[in-house]
Amino acid sequence: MTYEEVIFYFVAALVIAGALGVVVAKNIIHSALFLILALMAVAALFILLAAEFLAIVQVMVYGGAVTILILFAMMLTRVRDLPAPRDGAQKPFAALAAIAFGITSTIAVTSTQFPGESDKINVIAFDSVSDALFTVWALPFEIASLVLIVALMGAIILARGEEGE
Amino acid sequence: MIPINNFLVLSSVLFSIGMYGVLARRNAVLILMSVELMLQAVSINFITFAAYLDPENFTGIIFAVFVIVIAAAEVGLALAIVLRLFRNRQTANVDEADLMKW
Amino acid sequence: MEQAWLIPAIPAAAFVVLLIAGPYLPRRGDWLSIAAIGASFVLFFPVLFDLVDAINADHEGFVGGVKSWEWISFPGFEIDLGFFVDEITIVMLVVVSFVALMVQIYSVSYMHGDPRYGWYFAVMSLFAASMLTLVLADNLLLMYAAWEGVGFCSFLLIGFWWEKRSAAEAAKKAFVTTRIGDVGFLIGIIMLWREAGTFNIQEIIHFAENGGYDSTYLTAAVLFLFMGAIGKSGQFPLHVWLPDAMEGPTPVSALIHAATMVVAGVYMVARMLPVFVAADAVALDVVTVLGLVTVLMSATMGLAATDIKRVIAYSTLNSLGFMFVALGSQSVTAAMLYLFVHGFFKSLLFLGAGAVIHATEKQDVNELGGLAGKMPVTTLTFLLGVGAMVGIIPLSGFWAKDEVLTVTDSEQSVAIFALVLISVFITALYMTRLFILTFLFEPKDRHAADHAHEGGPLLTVPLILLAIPTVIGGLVVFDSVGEALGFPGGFGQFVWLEEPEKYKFHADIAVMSSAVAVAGVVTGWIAWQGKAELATRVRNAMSPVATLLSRRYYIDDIYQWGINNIVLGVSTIISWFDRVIVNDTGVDGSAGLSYFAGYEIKFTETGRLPNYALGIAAGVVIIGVLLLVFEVKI
Amino acid sequence: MEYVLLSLIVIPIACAVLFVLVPSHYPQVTRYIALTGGLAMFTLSAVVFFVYEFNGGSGLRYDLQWDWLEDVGFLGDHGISFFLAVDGIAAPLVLLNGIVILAGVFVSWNITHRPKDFFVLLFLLVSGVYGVFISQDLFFFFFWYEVAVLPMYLLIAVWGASSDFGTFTRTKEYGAMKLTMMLVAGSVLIFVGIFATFTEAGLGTFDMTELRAVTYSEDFQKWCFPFFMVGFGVLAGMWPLHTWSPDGHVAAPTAVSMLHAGVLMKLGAFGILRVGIQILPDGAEFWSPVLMTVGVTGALYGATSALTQRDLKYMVGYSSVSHMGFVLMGLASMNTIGVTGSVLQMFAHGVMTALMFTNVGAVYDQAHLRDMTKFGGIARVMPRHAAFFTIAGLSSLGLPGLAGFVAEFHIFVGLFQAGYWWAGAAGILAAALTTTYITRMIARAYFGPLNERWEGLKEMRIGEQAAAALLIAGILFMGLWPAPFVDRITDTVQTIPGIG
Amino acid sequence: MTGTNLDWELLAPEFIIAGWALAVVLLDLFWGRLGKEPLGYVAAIGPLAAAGVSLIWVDDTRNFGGLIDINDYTTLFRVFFGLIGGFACIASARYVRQGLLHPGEYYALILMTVIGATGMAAARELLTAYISLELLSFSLYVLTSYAKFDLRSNEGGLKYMLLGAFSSAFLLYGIGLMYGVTQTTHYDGIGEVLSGYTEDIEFAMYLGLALIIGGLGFKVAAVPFHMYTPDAYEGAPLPVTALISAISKAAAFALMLKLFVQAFIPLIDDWRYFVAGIAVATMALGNLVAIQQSNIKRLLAYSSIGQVGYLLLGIAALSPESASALVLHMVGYVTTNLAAFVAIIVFYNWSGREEIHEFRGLAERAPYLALSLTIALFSLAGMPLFAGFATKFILFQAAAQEDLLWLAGIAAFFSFVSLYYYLVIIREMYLGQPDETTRFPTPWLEYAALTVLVAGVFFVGLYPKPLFDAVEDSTDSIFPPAAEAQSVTQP
Repeated sequence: MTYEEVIFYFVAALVIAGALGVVVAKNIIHSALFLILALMAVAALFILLAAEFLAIVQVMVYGGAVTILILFAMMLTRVRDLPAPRDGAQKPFAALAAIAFGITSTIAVTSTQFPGESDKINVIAFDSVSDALFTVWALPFEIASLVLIVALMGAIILARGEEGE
Repeated sequence: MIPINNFLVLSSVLFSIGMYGVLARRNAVLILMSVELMLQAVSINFITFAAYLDPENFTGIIFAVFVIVIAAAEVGLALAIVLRLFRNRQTANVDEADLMKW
Repeated sequence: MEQAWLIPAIPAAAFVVLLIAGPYLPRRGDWLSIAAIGASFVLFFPVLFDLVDAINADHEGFVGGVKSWEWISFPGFEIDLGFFVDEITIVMLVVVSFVALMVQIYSVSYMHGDPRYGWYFAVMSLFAASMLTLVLADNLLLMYAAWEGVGFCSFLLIGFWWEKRSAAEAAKKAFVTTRIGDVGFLIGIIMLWREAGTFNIQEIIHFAENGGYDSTYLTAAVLFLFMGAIGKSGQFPLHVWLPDAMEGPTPVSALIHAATMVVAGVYMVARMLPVFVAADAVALDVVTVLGLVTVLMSATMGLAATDIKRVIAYSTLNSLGFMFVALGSQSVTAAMLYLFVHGFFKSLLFLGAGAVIHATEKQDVNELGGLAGKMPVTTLTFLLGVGAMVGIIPLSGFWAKDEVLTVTDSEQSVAIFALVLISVFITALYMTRLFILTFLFEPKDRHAADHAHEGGPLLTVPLILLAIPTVIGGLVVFDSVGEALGFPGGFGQFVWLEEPEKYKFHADIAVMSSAVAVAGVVTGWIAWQGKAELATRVRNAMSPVATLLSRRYYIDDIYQWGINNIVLGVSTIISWFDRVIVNDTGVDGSAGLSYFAGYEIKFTETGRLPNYALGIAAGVVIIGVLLLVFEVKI
Repeated sequence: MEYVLLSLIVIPIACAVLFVLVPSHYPQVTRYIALTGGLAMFTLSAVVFFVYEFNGGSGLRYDLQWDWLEDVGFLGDHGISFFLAVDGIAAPLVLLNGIVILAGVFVSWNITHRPKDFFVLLFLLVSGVYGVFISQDLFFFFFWYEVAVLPMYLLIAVWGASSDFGTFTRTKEYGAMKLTMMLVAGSVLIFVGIFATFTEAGLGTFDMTELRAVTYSEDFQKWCFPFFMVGFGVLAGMWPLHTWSPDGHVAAPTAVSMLHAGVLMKLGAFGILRVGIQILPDGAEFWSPVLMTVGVTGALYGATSALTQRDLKYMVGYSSVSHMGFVLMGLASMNTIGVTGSVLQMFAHGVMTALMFTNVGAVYDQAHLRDMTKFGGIARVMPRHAAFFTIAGLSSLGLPGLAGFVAEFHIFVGLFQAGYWWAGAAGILAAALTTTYITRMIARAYFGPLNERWEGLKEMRIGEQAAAALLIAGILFMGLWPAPFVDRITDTVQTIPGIG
Repeated sequence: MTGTNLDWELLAPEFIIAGWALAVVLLDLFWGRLGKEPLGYVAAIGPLAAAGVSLIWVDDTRNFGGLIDINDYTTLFRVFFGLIGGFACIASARYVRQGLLHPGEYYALILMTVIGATGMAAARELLTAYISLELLSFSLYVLTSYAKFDLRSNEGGLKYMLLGAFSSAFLLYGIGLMYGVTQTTHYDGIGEVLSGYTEDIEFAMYLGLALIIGGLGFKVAAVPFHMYTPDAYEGAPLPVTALISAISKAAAFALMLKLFVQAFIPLIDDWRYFVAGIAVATMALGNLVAIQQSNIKRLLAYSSIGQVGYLLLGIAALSPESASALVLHMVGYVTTNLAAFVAIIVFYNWSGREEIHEFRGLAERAPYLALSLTIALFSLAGMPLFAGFATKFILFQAAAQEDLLWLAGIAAFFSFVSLYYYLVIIREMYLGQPDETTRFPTPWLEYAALTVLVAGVFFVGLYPKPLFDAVEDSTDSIFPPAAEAQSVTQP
């Protein structure tokens, strides 16, 4: 076991723990905190995968924006004042479906010999990513900007209070 | 060297956990968080494939960037809708939003 | 001769004119109808003379088409409309045209003042046209068509006074009952066609005589054919409609239900007799037996009937049975002879009865009586008719009956002969009864009798004209009479099946039958004279039998029961089945099933987001697993 | 001449468009347009029928072929073409349709509830019927087939009548819905059959003349034919899929019943012949005993059911089932005489049943009652009406000289020739049962003492009389002089392979 | 990717729409006097103009950066979606005036959906397709919840959004796996790899395929991924329902068709029966449950699920012939559906009702409206004279050609079932007695739009040749040349 693997297992454990925390925690604030843990751990994974750029994006977007947004939303919806939402009778089926999917996908990926498979993690240069993003992938980039505008517009319109509210 | 399967298995486990969260939890915000977990799994997958198998085109990296962007936007929009739900009926519990059925 | 088709065509044209323009014609066009049938009657003579000339020129017999038109034709199937005249045709033709003429003349007076006077004559014309077509048809299909046509006219005329419920019902009964027989007739026709490939009667006969048919097949075919005759000629077991048919105007009964239409069955069997002969013997046995049953049954029922027309109707059945017995004995001569004279004397009887009804407006013999003095012409002609029916020498009926008895004696077993003889006795008995109750002794209803008087000449002249052939018609059996008229010989020389039948006077049979007939008359006189004490006593003593007879052996009741409970029962069950099982269960049920399925399935749509998500997840997982399980090739 | 065929389809549609354009407060204008259109269609139908040229051979006359969709998708040259032609089978039916629609216009003269909409739908239906009879392209055949079914729902549901029979009720909505659903269910099967045939032929064309020329494998024919048989059979009132018919008639307004029983049901039988038998003769041969059995069952079953019906429309409806049973029997005989008889019966039943519905409608309009036991003696107040009904009944029971006899006789002969003794005998028996219920109806409703309640009834309207006269002319024409019909029909039937 | 051409002018129609969207927002912001209703008509100009502009590239075969095809397929859908967008704006105008806030953004979002949909149809690569799909979806999420104070709108939006995100995750996971086995996201690249696939990659490949089918199944609303549809349809403001039913479905099918044709066709024998099974389940459920509905929007939602089943037939029977048949039917269906919705919107604008029994007596109060709706419903049921018959016939026949006769038979059967519930609506309109007898006023512009759509329904139904030719040209352009050559040899 190389040191990389050790780090991997550690980070992976954090990811799983965080994720499990999100889905099982009774208190929603705890869930949110676990989410931050999981997201940060994933960012660490990205670094392991030599995708530092994405790790940064991850930390900035999720660690910053998304979690803050979620916490804000929870405060706005005063989740504390409400009785803890029970998890319904669907839980066993949920578990069943999730486990079935987990097993299936695990078997699938482990049974697959991906073509050109190597154990080497290739370092992808920062600048080549940015190059690609603004040349080859310029169009999705543009469209993504429209998506963001739509989301922004939608969020504002829907969230803002109207007269008489 | 970390075998590629480590990442892929992790991703599938993470995806399953997220899936469980969506299916089992009742709070809209929690469901949203679970979806985020699933999208994280997707990102891990993309990056893994890009890093191990596709260093020339690294489409996976690009894809992961967009996934993250979209996920963020999604959270923003979804929270706005949840907020609207809460304003209208004082609950964030998706179970109780069953005005329309059958 | 080629213009024989005009004989039915003229009345047919008259019908069309009357139907369209009738209400606008003077006298509603009765003269047109009479003129048409008169023309047909006149046209009969050239046809007859032509035929006689042909026979005299060639004693081998005359066979010839008169005229035929192609009606439907394509490879494998041809139907011609053709007319054909031979000796049998001629006999029937004269009866039909003459009696029809007489009856129509009679009707002018009888039907006078009826609101549907014009309609009556129109239908009478149609009937004449149909009946003449039936007689002249050279193929079975045209015959069938005319056969149905006369049946329909009969329906219309029985139901002429349809405001009476009983008339409407009787018309329906007559039509339906004869149609049942026609089912068999049509099947028989098609069966004969199937092998012979033609509907032409002569060709079928030729085909049958040359052994073209398998004998079992042919037997079945002719028995089906005979079903038609059973229905039309009122043979047991389809005889029930004829007595009820007396609901129609009396002239109609005289024409249709005595002289012409009802004998169509006899005529048809006579035409087709070579085919019957070619079939297994059982075919003719059936004809004989059914004829005999009818004879006995109708004769006994005639004893109990009280309606004057019904009694005559039973006597008609009786006579028809007689003719079939003759046919069953393979004697066209006897049957046609009887048919010939029967047409005259039976229509005479009916018209006489009509005169009585016209005069008294009663038709129950228990309310009549004592009319002899008031209506001498009627009484006398009626008496002649009765005599002919009973078979008193030398009236026409005697000769015909004698022929029948002779052939029965020679062709059939003694038992049958004996039964026929018994029927002669009973016939004499009830005919006597009828005459006594109607015309003699004290009137039961004095008021009616007082008002009775002889009708005008339009009523009496036809009676007299009909009485003439009734008296002398039988003499045609004698060669000398025939030769005097220009024929090759007597009736037997003229109409025969295999070889000319020379008339031989069988003294023993004549004596025997005359004795029986006279015995019947005498017995009847004793029983019903005066206050009919003997008859009443006998009736009281044998009341079950009397009831049986007056209830017509319960056959009508059985049929009615069968119709009500079986036919209509089945119909009700099927209607119920159709509505409840086929429709409400089968059709609506399957619709309901879809509806119910939709109702159940819609509850999968719970309205709860996590359930929806589960659906998506489950769907994906299932597709994934199945794809992996089925498609991965390890 | 080929444009005559085109105009047969175009005229009703053009009339329908005109109706839409005429403002609804001019009902009289609408009526006169309808009359003009009806007369035009009648005339052109008669022209098609009488000017029909005999040439044996391909059996098609006046063909007109316009490509509609070709060389796209799976379609080759002439993939789907607007292909019109008449043959000997279609010619009498075109005439029938002309007669019935003109009569239908006469009868509908007095419709006051939204006459405009009524005529739009009625004419649409007629165009569909014409289209089916003269289309030689399978796609358009089916197209027009559905067009003919389509307006039925509204025609019945809006202008129909609900009935209460004491133990059960039949609303017009129910009748309309059931009728539409069952007919469309039948077309599902036809749909499948068409797909299968087209695929199997592999020609890339729906041209029926070309599809007929293909020799299909026996197995294919065997499994495919039932789709056509049952699918078209529904519209032909094939037992046990007939229940839409009596209930539909009970609900439908007069003109719709006329067209429906008179023409529309023929489409089903025509479809079995045109598509089923002509394209898949071996399949037809194989299935003919089954078709025969259901035909016989239908004939007897319908007649027996009609025996106890008290509602006039039910009686006529069941009699239609019975008579369509004859049609199916004729088809199943698979020989020239039988099939000819079958087509003759389509015509005969068409005019006759239309006449019956004209009469039922006439009396119902006045009395608002159709229960024959409640009538009695109305021949006195409505003598012509009684006479017309009687003529229709007589044709129906097969009285020689009227159309019904000619047709039924051919069918029976065909059956006997084909060796179906039992079927022939059963058919003749069914005809005898017909006598029973027809005479029963006449005796009940028209004869007997006049019920005082009905003294106020008046004779049929002049329009209805005109309609009746027209239909009777049709009955007599075929009954007395069937040769024109038989010649035309056999001209084509003899060329159909598989029909002996 | 050197030598990539980035000819931005190829995207002119999208720029026009995007610019127009901005303009509409600004117009609303700075010139409020214009009013809510005219704004809709102004907004409609954008997509219509874009549709016109896109005709420049007819018969062209180019691509933008290897991401977007500019060929007949794209052109067809650009025009089509542009028209849908235009009609949606026009149909919305009065409705928005009566019941919605923020009209500028509303129209802008509609225009955005057009861009997203076009991108989905035009994409020749999964990332672009995905992003476009999200653009479309996001816009629709917002539009669905646009009636802010309507609980049902809110609820529908929530369900749509969360489930959409959930299913996107599946789709992405599937794309990821597919990317893993092929190292590319280009359709043709994927197709190339899959056509010579080895046992090594089978597992991930099939799982990826399943997930992609699932993800796209959600977008087209196939059973069992359909459950959000009725709620979203019912909740959304009426014009938005129309838009969802039209554009979202059409775009998803455009994407699916192109993806399956170019990428997954080597595996057709593997997925064919799964798609067929989904198709059967979809049409069964959609049509059977639709019978039970009392709300017209919900009924049309289920009916659209049923329609998806028919459309999936074209995917299951994938071939050049069935592809063109699929697109043909889709165009016909969407036109018809829009006509139905426009009629319902007009009715709703006037009466504020949307329950089926409330359509009672419409034929007397607004004959033209009732007639149009009847035509649309009959067309949906597949009755002749109208688009539904011809296109369904061709589609089912195309499936039958590919040995899926049984499936075509089932589809025909359920199309028969669907007739029932359409007739129920027609019955209400023509048989019911209206509560009030006042006539509806005549909204000329809406009626004009309705007339155009109904004319389209007739046109497709009576003379589909031009459209079918265009559709075939377009689908031919997405098939690899080899397949095209093959299709020529076939009759």
